[in-house]
Amino acid sequence: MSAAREYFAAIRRAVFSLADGLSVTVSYLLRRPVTIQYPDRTAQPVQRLLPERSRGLLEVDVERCTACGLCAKTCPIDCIVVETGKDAAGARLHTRMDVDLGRCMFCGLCVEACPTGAIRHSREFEGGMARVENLLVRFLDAPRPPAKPPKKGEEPPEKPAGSIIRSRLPGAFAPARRCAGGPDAKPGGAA
Amino acid sequence: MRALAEYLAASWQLSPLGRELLSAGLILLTAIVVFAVALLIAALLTWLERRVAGRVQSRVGPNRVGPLGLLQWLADGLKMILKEDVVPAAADRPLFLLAPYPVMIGVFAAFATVPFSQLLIAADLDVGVLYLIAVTSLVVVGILMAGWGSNNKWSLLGGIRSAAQIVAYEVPAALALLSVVVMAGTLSLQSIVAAQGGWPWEWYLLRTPFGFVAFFIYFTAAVAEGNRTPFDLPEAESELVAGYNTEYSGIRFGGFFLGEFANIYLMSAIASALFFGGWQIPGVTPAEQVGSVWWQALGFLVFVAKAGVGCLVVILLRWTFPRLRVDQLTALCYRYLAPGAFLCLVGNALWIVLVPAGSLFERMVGYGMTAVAAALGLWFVLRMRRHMVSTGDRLDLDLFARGHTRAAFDPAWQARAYGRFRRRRPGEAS
Amino acid sequence: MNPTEIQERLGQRLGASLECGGAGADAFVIVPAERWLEAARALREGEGLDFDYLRSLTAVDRPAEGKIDVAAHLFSYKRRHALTLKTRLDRAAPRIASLGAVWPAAHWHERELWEMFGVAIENHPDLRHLLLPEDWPGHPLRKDYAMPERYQGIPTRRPAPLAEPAAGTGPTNTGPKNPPEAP
Amino acid sequence: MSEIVETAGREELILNMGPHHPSTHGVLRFVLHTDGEIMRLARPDIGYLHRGLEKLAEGQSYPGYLPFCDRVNYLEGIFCEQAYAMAVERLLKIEVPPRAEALRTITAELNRIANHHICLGCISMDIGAYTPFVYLLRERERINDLMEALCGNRLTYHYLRLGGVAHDADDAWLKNALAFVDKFERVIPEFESLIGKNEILVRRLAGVASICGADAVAYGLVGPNLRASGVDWDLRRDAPYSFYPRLSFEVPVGKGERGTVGDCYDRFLVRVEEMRQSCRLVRQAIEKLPAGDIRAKVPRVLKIPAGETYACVEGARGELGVYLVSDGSDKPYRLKWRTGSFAAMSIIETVSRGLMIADLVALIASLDVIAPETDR
Repeated sequence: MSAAREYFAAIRRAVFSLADGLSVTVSYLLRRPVTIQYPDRTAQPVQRLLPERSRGLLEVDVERCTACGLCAKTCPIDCIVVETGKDAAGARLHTRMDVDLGRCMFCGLCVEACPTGAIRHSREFEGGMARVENLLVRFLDAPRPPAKPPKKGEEPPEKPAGSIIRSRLPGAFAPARRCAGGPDAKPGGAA
Repeated sequence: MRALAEYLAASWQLSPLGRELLSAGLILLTAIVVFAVALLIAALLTWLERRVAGRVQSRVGPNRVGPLGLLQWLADGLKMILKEDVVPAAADRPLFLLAPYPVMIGVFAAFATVPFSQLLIAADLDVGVLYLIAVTSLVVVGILMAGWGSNNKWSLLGGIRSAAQIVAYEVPAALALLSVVVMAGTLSLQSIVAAQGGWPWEWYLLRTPFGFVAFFIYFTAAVAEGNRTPFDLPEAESELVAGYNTEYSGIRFGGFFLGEFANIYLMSAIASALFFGGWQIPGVTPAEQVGSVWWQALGFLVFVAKAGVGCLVVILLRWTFPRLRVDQLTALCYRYLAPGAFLCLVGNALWIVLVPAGSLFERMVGYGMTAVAAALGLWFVLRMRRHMVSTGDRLDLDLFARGHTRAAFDPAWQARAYGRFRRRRPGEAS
Repeated sequence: MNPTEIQERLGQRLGASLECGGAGADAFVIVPAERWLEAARALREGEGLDFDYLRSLTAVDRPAEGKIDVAAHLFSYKRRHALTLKTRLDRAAPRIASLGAVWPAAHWHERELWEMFGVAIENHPDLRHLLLPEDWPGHPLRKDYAMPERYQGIPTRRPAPLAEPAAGTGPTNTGPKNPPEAP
Repeated sequence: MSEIVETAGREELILNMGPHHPSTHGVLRFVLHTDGEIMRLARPDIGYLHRGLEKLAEGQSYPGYLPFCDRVNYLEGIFCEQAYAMAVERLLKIEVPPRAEALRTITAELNRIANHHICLGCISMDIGAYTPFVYLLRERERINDLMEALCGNRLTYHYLRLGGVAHDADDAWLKNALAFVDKFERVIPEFESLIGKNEILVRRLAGVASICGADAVAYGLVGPNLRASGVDWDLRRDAPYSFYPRLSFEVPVGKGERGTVGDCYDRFLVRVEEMRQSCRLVRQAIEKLPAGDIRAKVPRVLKIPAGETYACVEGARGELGVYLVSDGSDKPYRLKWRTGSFAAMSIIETVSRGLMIADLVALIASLDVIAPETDR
């Protein structure tokens, strides 16, 4: 008798639990999808949808850099190289400021170490390249005297975030895309 | 079809040979039309499947090729045709190459007897139901060929699972169909449809309690025969990689794929014809339909809509349920479905004998069953509502919504950019 | 039971005075290598000890002392106390008995110990490489391990573009397009 | 079919499951000896994701190794960071400020929920239901957004620092976190309706691959897997650390509701319940969030006194331990990760005898093994 009861109880359980599951999925036919259609059907450029702290590709503002090399020392995987030299008059020259973004693991330790805010994370992330070597970014075009540590309240004006890396990795970023947002469709640029 | 051939032959005054040729040509033409229609249906079903799956999963689904992504199937088909048709070096070549054909033949040949409307049927066979059961069994041959011919162990396991499954589920499917045949007293699909009526209580589904149960048994068994979730063991992705079609690529894979989708429509169409009154329009008798093109067209639409709902349910099942295990699959068949189907057959047979046709009792049962079905539907809708309310989601009837947009995190973020990159001392607020 | 009591009781059972140390959860006992299995059994079955759970089994290479220290972190769910059982092996020919019979969990740890430190495990039923390929040379977690430059003809290091000297002056942007677009 | 071997008059089919197979999460291989669908032996072959994280530690500074911790297990970054940070802090004898401890707890519990999303989703996906996985990923996305807003990254958080945390959470973030918890607690019943109570799922999991408590302890299973086997043990409650002593929660234990204790369904249910408890914990920790510093004073160049310690936290897969040996320099002398997946993987060979192929898939998923954590 109990076997028969269990037989029918199993049928009842199966039918109702399956129907209940089905009611969940059917109800989703009548709810709005949560997808955000990256990259071209977002309200704004995706970079703007990221939170402030988002750790994107590194960029270095050489006009702020004092060439102290703390970032390179802190980097756990040695993806930053800072070199200095002397010019003819014997003054200190900043000769090299390279970041291998192909190696960078976006931990942010260099940014924390930097005393002047010269190295920082942008919110750019679309650095796709055909060859990984191309992600070696040289931020210094020519040797220049390193910046002086700024006095309080006299910090130099800051460049718009993302503008440096965009100019250093040309072609990596897609051209201005059609965004549902409209006029400010130029992602990440100086708005 | 034969009538048409004779009519044309008579009007064109053809010789006996000409008659034969004409008749053969017409058959060929019909076959091509049936094949094309089945292909088109299968292709559109792939679109439906992907859109429904998308929406069910809070996604959007294909929406880039053509309006609403409606041409996605064309792009996919083109892609499949252009892809290389790889044959593994160690495969049993002839078996491997031929395997998709039995699958496609098995499904597409069955379309010949689908009564799309009162007149729109390629061949209204006297043995329609038997023909259907017989010809769809061909699928298993193709899958076994694919499983063995691939010379891949996952494929072999898939093929063997499939054989066990399809052979097992033939039994309840056939018995459930026969319980309708008993009621109608004919094997011809058109006659079975004609024996029902347009109103729900005139359908075989709701005319007797046995028909109601038989429908669910048939539907379950048909899903199993079509290798659809929750019975998709032969191609169980997470277990057998892709089962019998692991080694297939290009258009040969497309053959299996289209066969599967055509099969969904086929099973829904059969269910619609046998249990849901097919093309019958409420309040319009078959005799009234014959003369009018408009009634015919409406009947066609009614049929397609009923079958379409069936397809939708099959698709939703796939995106809802996990799959059974091999032993549970056969246990379900032999412990629950097969005895149930047999009881339905016996029950319907007794019903015919004991309940006089057209009696008040029969009508009352019909009304009662309809009320029960409506109550179940209401329960289902209330459950849906409950889920939506409990998670705080809103009803959104825009079925083709393009998804969400998210506001920017903070429009003034750039103004604060410097502060956030400044090095912070321990304890300093960020 | 507090660590001192455990250490005392183990000493009693082994009939030897053992080198002990550490405090709280990091208390340890050092046993001679040849009494490793015996000590493990005593800890597993000893009255009031009941160390039923082998947390981890690993080693520390100390080339300066010519030793490899093996440490088994033990815990008892029943008594809720912890102990680290240690032994010191000769670095030149480290050998140790398998603890698999006491805690089945030890099997995999010992396979790792064997391939990473080269500690031979006695009576291990299935001593195969665990994490490394079967033909991998050397014992990577030893301090003097040098990574082979190539493995089966495949270089083991990735190219390091940073190693190249600065490319002088002028824009050296290297985008996917060549020549690079002007910024 | 050349590999059908005859052993003791019995034919066995040797199947290679992986390293690329839909249900081996990560890159992982099983060698199956089967008799038809029934398994005689399933032998895991690991190491495909071995990155030498223990060796790498020996060349890193103490703070510099923290970002690597996220890579030990990409699904529970916070726990790995916390275990490592606790080990270093214990050797340094630093007190972490209470606000930092509370923030560690909040992020850790969010991380636990996110991890269980993946686990439960994988269980349902591996037994054939794809949609629950997508729903859980959708919810997980909200956690990722929260973590990104707080830590800066969505997966490899690098949120903890030695002696505290990197960033403070502002009120807006805390409000968002509470909103997530509120919403998510209402999604769990829906998930249960969809799949958790689904008869097919129950039948696929209940009574399958039971691990008894004694075996679980002997093989060193930890966390939800251990609790599912009926062993009532949770480091958060039984060896309290961080902010947990000030929070109240329950520890779910497997009861063998529809099958036997320690079966796959118990492991499933324990995780569902843990997500509920994590929601409670997040809410309490936010309510009790103390004011104050988020980082203790730690010298810039860290030299740690010689010594050794074993620090462990209750990670999403259970006890996640770090055995840290210091020789007084600024680099770890030896670091060993004790991970839950390693133990879980080692028991598969024993448990899987006599199961069917489909059951093995459920077993792997329900043990929540993650290849990077096994291989390190």
